[in-house]
Amino acid sequence: MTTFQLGTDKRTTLADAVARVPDGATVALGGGLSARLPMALVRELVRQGRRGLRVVGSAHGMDVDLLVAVGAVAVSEESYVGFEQDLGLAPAFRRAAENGTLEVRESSCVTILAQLRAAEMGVPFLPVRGLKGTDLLGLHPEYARVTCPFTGEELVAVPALSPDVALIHAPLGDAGGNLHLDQPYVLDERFAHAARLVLATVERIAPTADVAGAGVTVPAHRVAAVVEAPFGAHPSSCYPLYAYDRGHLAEYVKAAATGGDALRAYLDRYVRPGEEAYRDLLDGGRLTSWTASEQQWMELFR
Amino acid sequence: MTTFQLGTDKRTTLADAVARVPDGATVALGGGLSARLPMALVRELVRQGRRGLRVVGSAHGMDVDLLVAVGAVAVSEESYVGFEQDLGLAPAFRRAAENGTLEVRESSCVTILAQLRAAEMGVPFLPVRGLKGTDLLGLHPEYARVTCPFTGEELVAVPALSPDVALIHAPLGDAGGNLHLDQPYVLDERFAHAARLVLATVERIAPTADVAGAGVTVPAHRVAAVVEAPFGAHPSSCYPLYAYDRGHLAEYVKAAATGGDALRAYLDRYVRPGEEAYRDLLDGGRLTSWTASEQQWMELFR
Amino acid sequence: MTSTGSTSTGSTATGSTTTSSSGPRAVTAQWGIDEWFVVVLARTIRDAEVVFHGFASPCAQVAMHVARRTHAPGSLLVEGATYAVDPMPGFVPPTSNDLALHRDAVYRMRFEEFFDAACRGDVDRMFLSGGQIDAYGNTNVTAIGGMPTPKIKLGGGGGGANISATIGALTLWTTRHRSGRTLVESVDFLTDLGHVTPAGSRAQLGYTGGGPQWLVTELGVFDFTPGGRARLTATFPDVTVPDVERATRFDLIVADDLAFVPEPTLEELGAVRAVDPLGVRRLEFGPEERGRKFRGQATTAR
Amino acid sequence: MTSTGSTSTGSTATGSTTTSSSGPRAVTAQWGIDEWFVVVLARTIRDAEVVFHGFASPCAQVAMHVARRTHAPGSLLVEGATYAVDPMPGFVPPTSNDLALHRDAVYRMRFEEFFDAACRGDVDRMFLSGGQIDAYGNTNVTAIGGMPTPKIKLGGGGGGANISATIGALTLWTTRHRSGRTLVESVDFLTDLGHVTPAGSRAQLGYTGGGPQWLVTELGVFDFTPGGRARLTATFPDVTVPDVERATRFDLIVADDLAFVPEPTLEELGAVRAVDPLGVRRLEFGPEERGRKFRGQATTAR
Repeated sequence: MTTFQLGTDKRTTLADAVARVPDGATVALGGGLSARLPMALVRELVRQGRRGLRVVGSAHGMDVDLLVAVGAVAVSEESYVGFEQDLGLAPAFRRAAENGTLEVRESSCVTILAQLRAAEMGVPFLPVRGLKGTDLLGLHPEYARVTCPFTGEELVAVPALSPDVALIHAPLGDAGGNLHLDQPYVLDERFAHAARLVLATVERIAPTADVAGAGVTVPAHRVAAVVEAPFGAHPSSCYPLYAYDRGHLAEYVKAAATGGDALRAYLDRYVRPGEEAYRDLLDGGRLTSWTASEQQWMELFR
Repeated sequence: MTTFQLGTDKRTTLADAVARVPDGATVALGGGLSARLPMALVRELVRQGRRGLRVVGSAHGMDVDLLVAVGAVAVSEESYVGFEQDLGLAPAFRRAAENGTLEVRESSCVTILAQLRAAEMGVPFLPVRGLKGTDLLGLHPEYARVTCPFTGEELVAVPALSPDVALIHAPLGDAGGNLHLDQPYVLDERFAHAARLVLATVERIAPTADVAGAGVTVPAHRVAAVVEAPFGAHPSSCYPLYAYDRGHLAEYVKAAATGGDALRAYLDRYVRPGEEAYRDLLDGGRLTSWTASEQQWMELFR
Repeated sequence: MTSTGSTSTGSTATGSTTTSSSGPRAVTAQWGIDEWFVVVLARTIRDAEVVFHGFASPCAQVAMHVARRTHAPGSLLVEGATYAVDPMPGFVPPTSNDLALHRDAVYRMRFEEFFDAACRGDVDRMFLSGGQIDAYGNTNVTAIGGMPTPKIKLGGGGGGANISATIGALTLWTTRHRSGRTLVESVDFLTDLGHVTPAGSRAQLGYTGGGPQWLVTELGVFDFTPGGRARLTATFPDVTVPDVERATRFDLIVADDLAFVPEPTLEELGAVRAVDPLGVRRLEFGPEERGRKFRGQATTAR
Repeated sequence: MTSTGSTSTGSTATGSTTTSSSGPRAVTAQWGIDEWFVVVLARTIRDAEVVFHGFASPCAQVAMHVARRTHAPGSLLVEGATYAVDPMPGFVPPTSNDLALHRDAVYRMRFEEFFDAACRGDVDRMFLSGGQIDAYGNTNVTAIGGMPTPKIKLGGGGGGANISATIGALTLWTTRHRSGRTLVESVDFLTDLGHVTPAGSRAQLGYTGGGPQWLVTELGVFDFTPGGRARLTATFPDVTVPDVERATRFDLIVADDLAFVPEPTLEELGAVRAVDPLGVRRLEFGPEERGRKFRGQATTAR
């Protein structure tokens, strides 16, 4: 039986969509670094008190850190979690890794890509370049070796990875779940094809013709649920709509680094009350002002 | 050293581009069936008397058949060569296969895709689904078996395939070699990344901004030469410009099926005199009339 | 219902219908074998299936569109060779990679996207034909007389050698059963996988796809026994079991409840004619079959 | 040329220049260590190379754009985390996956397209940093104190564990050499591959990439010996060999022809300031380094 989603109207609420993510699920988070992270879905996971998640992907930021901060994550299999040179190490992620409450099976971009591709291609493993000689192998007893039958070369073999759920945020989508993304897609296309279930938020649900006109990046038949969630990637960017909210990210990083009451205050203010209340707290106009001029765009990063 | 092509002006003549294809080369032909076949490049290969080629790809038609008709091909590793139910079997291809002057190492779409992907991904082999139990294996002593280290399943392993040359025809390109294609891309993207050398013809060389506006499908850094060749896919289609020339294809199929003088007459009329003369023989207006109405489009297939 | 026999010269069955005296929703209708054949193929598609046809398959191609316009509106159709999803073509051209087959499609898969989906089990049904078909549903689309010395080199199998292993179910068809050369004891070359191959059964080969479910010929319809052999379950009304026996080179198993093929409905006939105004479906039939016309009290629903 | 020492509080080096008496094209210029450091990184790029930086790498990122605007206009630059090819950003934001980094790019690679190119050897140079770097150029960007019980969990390595094996050459850098904790005898966790790992040399591991070619620190520049060990070839003029020795935990090899790092040209300084008006390069330097200012008779060409 196909895993394609053949319905024509997949609109639902954030609560109902996220209810489909069970405790302990392997979750692929869309976007990358501080761009197009599925933050509305992540905040709803926090509100619903999800536990024991295994997060997989490439280079991420506040999405993973926030989930780790509330104790939702058992295992991180990302290739990077942090706030780059701008805001530094991921505070909750590093604390949990250092005190042993988070298992970090650090992965690497090509490796996680190969595992997703294996699932997408319907083969149980793929060979990958590199890794031999690195200590990443020690974090992955599940990897194996395979000898090329043609060259005799020994390569690392990695198993297919089908995330239980992929959470993707897109600037535009239709009721059927067709999603338009702007580049970089990061791993979102691969997640969409390799995952068992794709849940999407979009800035705006539009007529199908509009999404087709912009270009369908993830087709409806791969998407199980679509939720309209304006500013659903905030405080990460979601171009062409809004830029990175540096002030908010700094506020989060400070709260998470401090932990305890500071973190609770952040959660009480921004996460617990829900997305509508969240949006009321934002200065969305400032973040969408990047289009005015390059100077104004640059100012958002000072 | 990179195989990227870093020049900014790769315009050249058809003769000079095709001179870069040596006798005996492994050649990937772009497009598929009777759409967007690189016919101007193929005709120039005929004019230059190339010999001993190994053609690789998925489902093709007159491109392969014409090369086989003139004795340019030693080995065909396509997944199909023919003219579908419309015009039937590929006459030169079948004759050469039946009389033993052509070695047909028939491949299949997923297998050739896996071999190209291996080259593109920089690994020496990939496992593929299927094939076991089929007689295609007997045509490919170079395939091997690999046991999945995780599941114990035995799969067919296929070696990486880097075509020496990929020949691609696009409706639009710029002087640097950025190409815009319309879907289906068939294997052209994979060819462009897996091949050692990409030679392109385009209906029209346009400013880079125009190609970027239409969308770059194959980036300049993968393309070594670009030649402006209007009707360069004819008699196959090159949408959005022109449809399939059913009359011309039927004329070719008849000539090739008859062989001898009939084939020579076809070559003397359409191939030997060069592309400018070729275009003078076409009723281009009829083929571009498909846009007028669906009725008119349909008439082209009666 | 009456067979009108082979009286036509192969011209279009116009299918004029008149109101019958037996009730307001039963009318006298006429149809040709090409139309009925396509309807029978269409009926093998279940609603909410993901279905695919290969190139050079006009009857299957028309059948898929008929199914979507009649009993299987919730099926997802992947147009072979364009990989357009659920297009609504105004006509079916005689070549499969044509822009006419994209009409109104919101999404076009990439080549690799389709084949990956098929390999991982996300395609429920594929239509496959063959120059030879054996009792287990193995097909030969490579070479009559086998390789490397074919008596007749056929076009080739496209991707079937891979994806016949993994797709949920296969509908096989041929319009050349009566020739006595198509349903054979043993295929000269095994291109696409039936239930049991000389190398073992699907289970022994580790294949997840269900294999052939139906074999539709211009004489009748076969299903497959638990042991994987074709079993005649219905004939067209102008065909007798001895006719089928004469045309079949493997041991014919006949169902105890052998029946006539159910008649097409007016909706089905209307859909065939609307989908295929060019009559490309007839390209698959020899002149001796095209004359088979039928008349009956067709109803507006099956 | 004179070091002005640590006199600044870390504010922007404005780099005012005046006409020198020594000739019309030699002027007195001022620059900071951040600018000079970036210029030294830029000079490791050869013209007509394909170069890449990872995310969270402001100095490398600015350096690549400086190289393209000065001595290496023919290089092809892949912007880390957006995978835009040869963009001309108006400014470099402090986060790597930002639309500002696409400006004027005609093409954006997909995630997998870049990593495939890197794995198959089509990328000539990558910039890599690390919380720890050993004498062979192995780097640790995963965890100080090692895994699974890190003292400091760093962000992670992105794709380096794969592509450091295959990319043509690596330019390593750190701005934390003076700390004494960065250039170490042995990394606590080996994330990215230098010349020799505990599991063997690159040759023994079968890796085709050339490995570390340069190691640039805020104290000086290292190349690598034939045995693969870092060798000090130049220092900044305000740094002595004993300074470097004190900061380096592996056995320091010093080139016989140890020199001062060549001064930046006016073009180079101008390019740094034009590319990076926000000064994100300074995010990599501690406050004690940001004060290092230099003055010299800069020329208009190196």
